[in-house]
Amino acid sequence: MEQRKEASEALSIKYIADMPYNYHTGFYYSRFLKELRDNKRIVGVKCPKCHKIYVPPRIVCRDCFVKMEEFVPVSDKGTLLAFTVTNFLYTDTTTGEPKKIPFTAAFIKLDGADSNIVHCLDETDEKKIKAGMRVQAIFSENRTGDYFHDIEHFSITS
Amino acid sequence: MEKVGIIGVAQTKYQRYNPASHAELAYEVTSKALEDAGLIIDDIDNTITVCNDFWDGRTISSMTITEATGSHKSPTTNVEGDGTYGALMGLMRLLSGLHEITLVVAQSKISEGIPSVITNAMFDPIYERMLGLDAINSAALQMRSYMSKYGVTEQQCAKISVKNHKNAKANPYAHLPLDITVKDVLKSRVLADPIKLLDASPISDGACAIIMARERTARKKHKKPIWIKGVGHCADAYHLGDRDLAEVDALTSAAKRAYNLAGIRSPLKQVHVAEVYDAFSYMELMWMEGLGFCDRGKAGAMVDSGLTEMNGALPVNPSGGVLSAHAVQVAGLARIAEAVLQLRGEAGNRQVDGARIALAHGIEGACGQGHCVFILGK
Amino acid sequence: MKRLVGIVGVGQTHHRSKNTDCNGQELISIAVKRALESAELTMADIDAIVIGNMDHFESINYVDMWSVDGSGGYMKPIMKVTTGGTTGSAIGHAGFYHAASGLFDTVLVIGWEQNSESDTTAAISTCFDPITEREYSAGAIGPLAAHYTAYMSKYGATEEDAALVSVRDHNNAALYNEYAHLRQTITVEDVMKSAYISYPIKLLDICPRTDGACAVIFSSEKKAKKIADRPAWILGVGDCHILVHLADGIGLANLPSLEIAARQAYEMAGITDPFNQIDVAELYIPASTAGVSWMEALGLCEEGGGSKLIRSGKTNMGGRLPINPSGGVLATNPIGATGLLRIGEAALQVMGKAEKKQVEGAKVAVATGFGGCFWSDVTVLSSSPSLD
Amino acid sequence: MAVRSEELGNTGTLIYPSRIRLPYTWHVGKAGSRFYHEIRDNCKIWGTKCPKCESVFVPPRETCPRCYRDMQEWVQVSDTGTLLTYTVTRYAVPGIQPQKPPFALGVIKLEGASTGLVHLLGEIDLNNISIGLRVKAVFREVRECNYLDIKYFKPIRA
Repeated sequence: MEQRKEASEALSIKYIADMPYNYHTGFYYSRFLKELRDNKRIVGVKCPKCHKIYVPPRIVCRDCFVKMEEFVPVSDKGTLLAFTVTNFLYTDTTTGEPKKIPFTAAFIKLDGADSNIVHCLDETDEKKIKAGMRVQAIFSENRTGDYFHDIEHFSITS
Repeated sequence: MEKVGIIGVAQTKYQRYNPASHAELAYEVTSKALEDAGLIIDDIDNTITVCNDFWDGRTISSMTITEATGSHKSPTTNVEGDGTYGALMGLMRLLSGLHEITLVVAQSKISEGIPSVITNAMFDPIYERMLGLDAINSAALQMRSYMSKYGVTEQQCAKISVKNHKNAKANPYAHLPLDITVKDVLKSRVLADPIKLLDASPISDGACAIIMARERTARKKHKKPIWIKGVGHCADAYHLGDRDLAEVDALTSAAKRAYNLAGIRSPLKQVHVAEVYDAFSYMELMWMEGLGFCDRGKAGAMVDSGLTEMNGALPVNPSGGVLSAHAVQVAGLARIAEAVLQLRGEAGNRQVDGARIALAHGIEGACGQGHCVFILGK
Repeated sequence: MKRLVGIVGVGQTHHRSKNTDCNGQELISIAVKRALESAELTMADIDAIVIGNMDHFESINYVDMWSVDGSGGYMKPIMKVTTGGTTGSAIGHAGFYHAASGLFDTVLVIGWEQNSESDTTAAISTCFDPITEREYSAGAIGPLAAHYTAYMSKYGATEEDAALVSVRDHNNAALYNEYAHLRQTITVEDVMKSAYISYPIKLLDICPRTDGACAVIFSSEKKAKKIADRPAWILGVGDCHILVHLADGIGLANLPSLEIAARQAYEMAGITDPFNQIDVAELYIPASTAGVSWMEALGLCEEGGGSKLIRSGKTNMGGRLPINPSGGVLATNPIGATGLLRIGEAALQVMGKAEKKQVEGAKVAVATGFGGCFWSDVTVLSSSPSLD
Repeated sequence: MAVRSEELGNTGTLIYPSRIRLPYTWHVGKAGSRFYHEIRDNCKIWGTKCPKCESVFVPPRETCPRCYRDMQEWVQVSDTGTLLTYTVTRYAVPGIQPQKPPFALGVIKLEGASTGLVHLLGEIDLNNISIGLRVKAVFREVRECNYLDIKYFKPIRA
């Protein structure tokens, strides 16, 4: 229904835009990444007012708008809230190459945390995955300060 | 125009490689501006963020600072442009009568990306982009055009750098306070002639926030509200070749709008201090002309006369200007914040005595294609 | 002292999956010229311009400046506003505020996107936090799917309910909207048989990506009355960006931002009984599932009542409250224009200029925008300057 | 592949090196396509003329940027012109520059055009360029319908 014959004279210009960014992780993410890298530990930050624990840590409590300074460890185990198996091709924005698929994006609430994180599961058969399952972080042996890599993935434990 | 007052301002110190994240910078100025205004976040009834997806390296980059500015708590929008445009959007929300207190926050971390790559993306992808144009060499085309048409010299441009870096020494927020001479500027490394390193602004990370309110609320909440007297913005043609790069038509038009609203007929006499967007030394000269402080081509002579020095009749960029701290997106809002400090009499060692009317100016796009002018008064 | 603002002109391109024969500026100019024509104005009548899109979809920085050739913005005030999927509605609101401020009389608002110029999925994935989200986030389908899963289990809604929404919108586009991108009639069976993208969302449940532009002209009260016999008055606006982290939206069965934005807009407009006071709605529904679960946030039904409302047929053409006579987002999605199209279509309805799409006697319309991180904008429009 | 975060000086925070690398296909549009075809096939430069202000725009556009009138009249302009301004770029930016610095750029007013054309300057002494210089387009041998089909403009020796 959307095949329009391209007019033969219509030109296009192809280009790969390549923009390097040295993202500054800041004081909160730096603490998070270093704890992962150096201690295989996942830390959040606790609101002094409502006591909610946010993972990954951030400067301000969403609800109370107060600065949070108390870093607290949370569990590396949690509950799978939702997932999506991505199985269509798109460009990996960090390389410009096709993204490695399939992968399962997992939305997880870690035990002890009041906010959710996103990572991946090592299971891509959606029949074997259910929201509510228990999952556990599997840490990489060779950690570099990269959340997506230092936690290799989450595995279903039950 | 109904009266709207600025009742809170805050800036971070500008520096390259500021270790704070976008959100951390934004929170710093948000909380400081609230403190300056004597407000809490719940007093703010709408928020304007100023974020750019290229500079921030993120699509919908306003998400990066939504929580840190508290803008998830009230009606909000994001202006992508110079901070002056964000302030204008905030002003319009108040003038509509639908909101009482607006928070405007701009932040940028220019040192995360490669400015030339990011500004190359300003140019038409089907035409000039392939030429390797960026903010610097396009400005060089403009500087040459301006100097040639009006006989302005590199020395006169260099004087702007000398003046502004010297002024920056009195500004605790400035990135580059420097004691330099005209000779230092002229001898500095050529980037794209006639632009030399010391004609160009630095790469700065930083943030700025302002809080404005409708008249009654402004008076109730603050001892010294600074009133917005006039505002104007305007864009020139896009392709560099469509423009006479030596001319400042869009700025003239924006300024005219702002002056009309403010009732200013003789800018040189009626404006006591100006903070203009000097991304490059020559720009301050061109913008002075566009703002009507002198005739076309006469800014060089005006600078020679010392009139825009701190002790002159119209100090321009007492803060040190953008040449001394260039956090893109933020820089125009910082001009407004500096103008507010001047009018409050709180500008410390950079205070211009007796300033009652101030001008703040921002630019947008390549070679000042777009301009936004604010007139503020006590 | 609040100023009244009315919409006096609407223009849009014929939306397509791939506009190979015009560049972005040319695309914009088509919509702008149609909007001017519809209001019988020329560019000289325009006092200011607002434009919006998503930067990394076309990789153009400072689009406000770049667009001047197509927008007519030469030597005019022009400003860019961008908030992701809500860009279109946000620029609509920005245009409203331009005129409501008293600073400008007649304001041209332009939303556009040439989605075919990039890999849209990749480009949108750059909206996620580069350090903690981007690697495993390919758009909003996952969270939207989780959202409807929660809604189904909480309220007994079904996949067929979502299919009804998809059929309604696709068929409206096919039958009534010559500008729509997808114009094929479909059945519930077609939707149910289409492949799962992310359970329970299927191929025919989701919006396409489109090349297109929309331009809407807003005018101050005095000017609007001169320009149009029957302007579409903006009675209410609301916007809310309540969440920021992608994962925060998980577990919600409703859309809090829509509820808050609707409350703001309704309060301003004086709407107390939305279902009975509103005659037609143009809703930003990114997936048909949202067309079931978000009705209650707009106050169109009681909590959990989305299925019942959809099944009743009352939101179909000819029903009490037709939703998306244009076919909506499921049929046409040029992202930076999508939200503005909702406002533009809603305006055409209350102006009585919606032609084949016209809901007879429509006096009050609501338009919504959705995007960012589960953010919402709401606009209420009417053929009369007030609801009293 | 894992990203290795680096320390940001002695701030205790990390830098996360990444990039946005994406493919784009820009539609050239009606006027631009004809412009490029004429250059590719005939080495001729064309513009469009506004019926109102009578300006000739190069590159050509469908709508006059000043008067917002449709422009249907096509006008061939000369491949020679005058230099309005110029600069020599002396710094390197990876990825975006068409040649190794130093390289010269200028705005050229072609005879018959009302606008300037920004382009590269070649076969030129980088230390001896001046405004008003007469220049002529040099076309690339193999032309592929993009802006660099004009290789550069070179000085016309008197």
